[in-house]
Amino acid sequence: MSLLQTTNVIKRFGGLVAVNKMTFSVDEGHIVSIIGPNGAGKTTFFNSLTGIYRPEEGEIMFKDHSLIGLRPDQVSARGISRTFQNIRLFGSMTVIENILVGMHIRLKQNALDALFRSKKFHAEEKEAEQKASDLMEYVGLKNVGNELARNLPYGGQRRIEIARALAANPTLLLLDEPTAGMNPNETEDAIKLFRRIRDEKGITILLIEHDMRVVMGISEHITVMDYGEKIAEGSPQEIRKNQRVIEAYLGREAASSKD
Amino acid sequence: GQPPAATEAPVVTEAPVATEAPTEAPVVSMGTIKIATQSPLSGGQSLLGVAIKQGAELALEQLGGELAAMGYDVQLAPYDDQATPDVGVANAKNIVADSEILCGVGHLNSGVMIPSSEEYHTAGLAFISPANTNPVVTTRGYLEVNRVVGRDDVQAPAAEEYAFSTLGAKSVYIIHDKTAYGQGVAEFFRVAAEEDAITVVDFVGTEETANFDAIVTPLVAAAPDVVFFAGIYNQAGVFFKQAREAGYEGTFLGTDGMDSSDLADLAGDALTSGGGMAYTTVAGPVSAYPAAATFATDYTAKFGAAPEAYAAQAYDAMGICLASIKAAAEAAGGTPTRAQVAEAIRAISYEGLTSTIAFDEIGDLPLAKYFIIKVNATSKDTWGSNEIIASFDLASPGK
Amino acid sequence: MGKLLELTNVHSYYGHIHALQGISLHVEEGEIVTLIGSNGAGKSTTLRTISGLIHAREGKVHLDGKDITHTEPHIVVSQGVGHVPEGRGIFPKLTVQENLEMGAFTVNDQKIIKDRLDLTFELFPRLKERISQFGGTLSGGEQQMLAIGRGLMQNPRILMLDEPSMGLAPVLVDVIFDTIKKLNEQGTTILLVEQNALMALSIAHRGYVLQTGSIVLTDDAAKLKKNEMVQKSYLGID
Amino acid sequence: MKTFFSELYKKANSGFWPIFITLGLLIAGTISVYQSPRSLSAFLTLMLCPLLVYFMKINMKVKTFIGLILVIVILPVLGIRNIFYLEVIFQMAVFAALALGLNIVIGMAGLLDLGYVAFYAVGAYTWAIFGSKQLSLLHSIPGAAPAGAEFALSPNYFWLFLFLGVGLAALAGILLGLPVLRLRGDYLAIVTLGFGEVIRVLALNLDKPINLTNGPQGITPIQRPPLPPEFILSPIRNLLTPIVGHVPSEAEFYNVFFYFLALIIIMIAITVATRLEDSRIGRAWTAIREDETAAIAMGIPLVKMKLAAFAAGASFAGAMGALYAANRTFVSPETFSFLQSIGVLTMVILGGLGSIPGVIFGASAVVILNIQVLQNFSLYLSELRQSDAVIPIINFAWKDLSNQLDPAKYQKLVFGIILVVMMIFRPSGLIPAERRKRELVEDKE
Amino acid sequence: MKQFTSNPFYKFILFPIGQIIVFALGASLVLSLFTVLLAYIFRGFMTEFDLVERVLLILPQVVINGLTIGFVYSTIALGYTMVYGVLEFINFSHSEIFMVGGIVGVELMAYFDHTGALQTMNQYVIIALAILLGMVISGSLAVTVERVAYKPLRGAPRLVPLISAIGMSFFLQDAVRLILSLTTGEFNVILPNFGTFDEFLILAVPGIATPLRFQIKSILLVGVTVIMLVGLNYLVNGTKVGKAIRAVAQDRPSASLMGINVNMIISITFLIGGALGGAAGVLFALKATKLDPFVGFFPGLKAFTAAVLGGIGNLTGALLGGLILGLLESFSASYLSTFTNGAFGAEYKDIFAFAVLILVLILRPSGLLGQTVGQKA
Ligand SMILES: Nc1ncnc2c1ncn2[C@@H]1O[C@H](COP(=O)(O)OP(=O)(O)OP(=O)(O)O)[C@@H](O)[C@H]1O
Ligand SMILES: Nc1ncnc2c1ncn2[C@@H]1O[C@H](COP(=O)(O)OP(=O)(O)OP(=O)(O)O)[C@@H](O)[C@H]1O
Ligand SMILES: [Mg+2]
Ligand SMILES: [Mg+2]
Repeated sequence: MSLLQTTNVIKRFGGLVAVNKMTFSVDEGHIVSIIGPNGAGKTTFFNSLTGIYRPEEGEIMFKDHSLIGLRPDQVSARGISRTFQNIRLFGSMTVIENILVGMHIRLKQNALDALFRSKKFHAEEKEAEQKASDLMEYVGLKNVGNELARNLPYGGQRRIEIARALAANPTLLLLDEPTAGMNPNETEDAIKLFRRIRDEKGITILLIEHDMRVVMGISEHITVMDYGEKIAEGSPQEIRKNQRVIEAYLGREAASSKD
Repeated sequence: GQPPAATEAPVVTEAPVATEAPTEAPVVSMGTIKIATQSPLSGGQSLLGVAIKQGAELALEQLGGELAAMGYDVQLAPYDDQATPDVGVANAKNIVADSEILCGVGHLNSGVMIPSSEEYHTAGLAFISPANTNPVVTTRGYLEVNRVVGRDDVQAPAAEEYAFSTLGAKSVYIIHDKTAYGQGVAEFFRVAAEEDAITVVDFVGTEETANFDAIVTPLVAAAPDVVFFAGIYNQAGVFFKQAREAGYEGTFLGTDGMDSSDLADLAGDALTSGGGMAYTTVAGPVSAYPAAATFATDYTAKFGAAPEAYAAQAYDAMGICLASIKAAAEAAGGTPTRAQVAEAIRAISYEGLTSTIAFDEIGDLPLAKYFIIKVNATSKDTWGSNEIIASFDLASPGK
Repeated sequence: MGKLLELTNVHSYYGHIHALQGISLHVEEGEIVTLIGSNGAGKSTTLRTISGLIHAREGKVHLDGKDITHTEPHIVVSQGVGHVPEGRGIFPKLTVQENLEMGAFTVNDQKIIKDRLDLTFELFPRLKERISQFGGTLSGGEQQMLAIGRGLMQNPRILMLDEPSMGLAPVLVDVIFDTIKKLNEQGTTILLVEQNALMALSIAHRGYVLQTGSIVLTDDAAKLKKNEMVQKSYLGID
Repeated sequence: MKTFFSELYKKANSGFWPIFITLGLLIAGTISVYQSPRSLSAFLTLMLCPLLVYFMKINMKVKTFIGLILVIVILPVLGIRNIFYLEVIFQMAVFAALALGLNIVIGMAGLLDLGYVAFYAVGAYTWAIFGSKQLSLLHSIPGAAPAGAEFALSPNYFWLFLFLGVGLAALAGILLGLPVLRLRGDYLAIVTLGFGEVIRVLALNLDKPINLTNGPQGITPIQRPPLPPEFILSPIRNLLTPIVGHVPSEAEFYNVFFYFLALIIIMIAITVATRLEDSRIGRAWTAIREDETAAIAMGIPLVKMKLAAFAAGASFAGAMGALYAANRTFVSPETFSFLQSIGVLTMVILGGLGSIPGVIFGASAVVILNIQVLQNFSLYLSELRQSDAVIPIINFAWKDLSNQLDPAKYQKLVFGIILVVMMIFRPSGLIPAERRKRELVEDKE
Repeated sequence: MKQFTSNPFYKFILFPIGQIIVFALGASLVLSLFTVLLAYIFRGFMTEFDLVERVLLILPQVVINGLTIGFVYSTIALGYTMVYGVLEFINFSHSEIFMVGGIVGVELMAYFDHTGALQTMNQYVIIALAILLGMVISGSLAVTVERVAYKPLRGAPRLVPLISAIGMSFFLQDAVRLILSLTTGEFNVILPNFGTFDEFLILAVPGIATPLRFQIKSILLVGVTVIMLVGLNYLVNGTKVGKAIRAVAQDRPSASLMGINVNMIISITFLIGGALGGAAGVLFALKATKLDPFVGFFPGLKAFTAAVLGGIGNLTGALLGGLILGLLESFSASYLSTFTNGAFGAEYKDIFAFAVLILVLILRPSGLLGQTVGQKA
């Protein structure tokens, strides 16, 4: 059964149709990729899913509930977390604080608990901090918990973004070009991380990437967009051979190179 | 060119000067006495506020000799109330905490005087106001609060009387500056006008100081006989000018807030054209007080500018402080307490520049002078050509 | 061929973070030189120090023999150093066209401007489609194209590119590298920072390897490509 | 030279030295203020103690103890000796509470509020209207109070209205917040500025059609809550009489009383602020401040959080407003001007945006500067002018100083210069927040 | 058509003037219609007089008043908006820059008065000289202030320069007062009387009972501001400097990488904003006839509000915002009392302006003409 199902989603900017009649689904427990040329509408599609944009037409169902009209925080509460293409960390908060912010919706404390420092509050804070440092380790960051997020190098910031997204215990994780700016070795690590997230935590992953090693390496299913529309769909093998995809996106060389 | 402080002060106090002061004995130091002033020394109203301070300063210099002769080092402690109640009150607390301060002169704004005097009252420190005309200043009946000027609930009806009887006004437009002073005056005027069945075309308050177009337009359309402005000259002057330019032909009327030669510079012809302009005041021009002639020259010599309104009153207020302290000191046979000074002030009869001053049981002048002045001046230099068309001694309405 | 650019023992800091710890390198006229290194090694910082966005606390930067260590960026740029920064630095409220024109701010020759504009649009037809869209609303890859295009518009003697392939679709990555090569053949010196070290080394003449703020290795590109350590750490070849 | 001082500092800040120095200063300060109650330098010395306590390496418990002794015993006693100090510390307390509230809105949630005194006004007028005779004057002309007007409520109701003030101010915060939450940054600033003006203009003008606020005349007298009963007061009075040298009057007791009330509110404010800050709510505020889009994508409900910040900030102002009205027994619209809002903002930023000890210190510093140092300085200069003093070297007699240069007239000028200079040399404030301190170091270069 | 729109004469002269006219007339018309409509609706409630007639009687004058002050606001607002656009902070001391310009201009005229030249020289030459001097002094002052009080603060947290600006504002008020009062203790500066500026141009319009009266100084004021607005428009949109200003506004490091001297551009921005403020000061002085060191505050506040209303950072927005605010003020001050039969009056005009501001911002969170081109997610 599909976890996320969109039907005919359309998002326009003025005259430009950035996402055009996207019908698309993600099965629970899968790693699914969206690829496509620059400006194809991938990020816009993500933004439509997460409530940052409200699509003009179409339906988005998540766990059999519609997401249309929900605010981003409500979408997040339903179990969808994301990272951003241009890193958007809380730069002058520490790494650990960033992750704690990610936990916001999972924490139960209210203002009164905070004011009176109830037992519940202490227990929860302690647990949250523990969980945050576990997460940091999980994504491969050590001993940087008290650094300001913006002082970390690019790759490190990408990892915090992922950890922050995981902190909300999502069912579905949306990653927008998570390995951009990473070198091949780091990319390898990231691939392993994504696999582990899916295998160990059972989180479904939807991914936008331009790095074919990632896309071809871990996706069960790939959707290709161009000019807002879905132009192809299938397994990595199918996509790699798809003539239209090669022309519009992969280029001859990449298509022929080993993964 | 100042007269040395010890010589011939132009003042005769109730108790004639200590003629039999021991001449040979060196003056024994009796300590310091301070007299505070509080008035806006900075900000938009500082012109008048500084005049109050300087009037008092001059008085201290010229009249402080007797106390000095008794061995006191008399000092001025000038405070800046910034025309704001909060600052005034804070300063007041500072003033009352200084035990060397035995008397005070201030404030300019009734809105500042009223809350500040609560502090003076609690601390028993006497203050003499040279400028506050709002009735509430004295109607609370505090021993420590006095004033050497008249009251708005007399002044404003006097202005109305002038409008009704002399000018024969049938309709009036009332505008005020949204201060405690301006609005107070305006309300008294309105009540009086309604009693005489004058039509009040509109009753407007405005904080605007520069561009009155929007107010003037309906005013000109309504064309009332008289426009009564309750506020301060530097707002009014601009307003008069713009109203005339826009075609208003009636008479402008105001109260003591208009009393500054700057008004003429600001408004120019607007004051004399059409129905002209007149104002009531509690502080007549220096020329109205024969005793004040030397004051004006001394003041100008010392401070480089002619005295603004209330400078002479501040001079008198300071004079009363000095005389009362002296009287109290003599009665007490040493440095007096504040209470003694406050009592002495109420008991005094003081020959001041502006009149012979004595206070009634709430600190008002039993008979205060009110003037109606018609403005003939169109510039600062001719301010002296204004005519006192009436002057009355009116009794204080009391509590 | 002289040393167009030379860094001697450069130390740069962000506050108390010692990002460059004594970098010495040079770029000769007509070369393509690449800097490789893992995240946080200091590649971007090196470029920023050269263009004057930050100033070295110690050491010297020379351009054509002239000391530019403490020169302000606009002067460095006007002396022929182009810098396409990491993170793109697009003017979000200028249109694509205006962004490109900004690139040519110091160029007065209208012909060059026109040529370069044509070149940019030829490379990235996508930009032409988006010509009057605001820079801030472009997609990530489109912004990258715009940043590179803007760098081209500067017509610099030496062009410094910070991860130009980031976020670009595979087809375009090829285009970018071809273009760099072509530009170089036409006489532009190139200093290239790339995560895609394999491709960078394929077109470069020489390369430097950075590790935590220091240069650990330098050699001809071809040789670096075969270096075991480089292969292992940066090319992802075990 | 520099190393010499830093060595000295290190030495002074290790072992028993800190306690020694701090206590020494405290005692010296106390004695000198006691001896010469009007000396500014003595008072400033004493006021340095809390700073020292804050910076020195001393056991937290000892710190708290010293601080409490100073705030609860020494200051009030010295205040009764010189009543002006009570005013100073009361104002410090009032503005510290305001600054703490504003700090929640600006420092934590990053919402620039330029009309903060509006909430202060709400609190003040709430008690002013009900705690005075105003209710029976609703149909009278402002200024002309007819005889026979009565207080509507017993002074005991003050306590109720203290809470009502808090509630109403918080409500006003929410009402203001609701329509404007979509606004970012400086749009919000101007709207809050407008809101501040609206409240002031309403206070100024709601004397008609019905006379709710008495317009520019302001409302007076306003009742004060009753003092604690005599059986508590009289032992205190007996105890204090020999110490302060006179029998403390009711007025003095009232000032102490209000000071303590203000202290309690500050304590609550500090507790609320710190506890909220390191909780999920505080983190959410910081996140919003940093990047709204990312924050909302992390599941933080923007509207709710921003409203919470507005309401929390406003409520302190409301409490202080009610307290202020009772202390002054007078309110008028002038107290709630735009400049006042700016003043509180200045305290927050001067002290250190986001830093709780910072904003308290900022508030104290500005109050002392404004009502004490500058006034004293100009009084001192004017004393010089009245004396025969001469500036040595250039042989300039103070007497000859032009009247136009009278320093008493230029307090604002000096204040302005201090602001600019402070910002240039300590942009992160006098006691920067830990977070900002880190940020700033990295921003340099 | 395309050819025509890219014609510089059209682009830099006709178009902006047209825009100003459209804004001015449009805003006036909308407000007038709205007011008259209200008057019709409430006609029955006023027994003593005919509300509609009352309204129509002074309507033309109210509109003229509103536009006149609106142009002043616009010109000051431009200074705020330019600085805001580039440095993203509210330059609180701009109101003092404005004040200084006005005072300098008036002092020049007073000097001419003193030497007697005032009566002999052509009145327009005098005004032109005064405006010029005001622009030069205010412009340089603004640049100096920037150098001294803001430049050292680049990179500091956002609110820091705001406080520095507030400090500057206090300082300038008192410093100007000090200078003015050095000789006599007097600090009001009063416009000397000369020329025919107070007179009215009377225009009888068929169909309207009362003829329209335009005061010469109002015409002058509007004329000069329009010229300046057009000039500014050209500078910002038609020259390289303008482009550089926009680039610096959006991304300083990137701008410097384009070869733009960021510090110089910031100085230029302050120079232009200051000069506009100075000119506005002189024009305002013509209208107000009296200035003092504290006169800047209210117009400054209004102008800033206008800048936000129009969409801060947007020059056209500042123009539109100023006009609307001026009109609103004029309408509310003139009519509120009539409509409510004295219960509410001119004293509510600012509330009115702020209420409209809030309303506009609720509907358009970035002001009338401000665009929200945020970073993408
Ligand atoms: N706010 C906007 N206004 C106008 N056009 C927009 C806006 N946002 C995006 N676009 C356009 O919509 C198209 C899709 O953008 P989107 O960011 O979704 O692309 P993408 O597939 O993520 O590309 P990339 O791989 O480069 O990140 C682009 O052409 C972009 O220019
Ligand atoms: N603005 C900044 N403030 C503080 N530290 C920074 C800043 N920018 C970079 N750094 C630090 O300086 C070091 C070098 O960073 P730099 O950006 O030069 O690395 P890089 O080699 O370009 O890495 P990447 O491949 O991730 O871009 C890193 O440790 C980084 O954390
Ligand atoms: Mg994208
Ligand atoms: Mg980098």
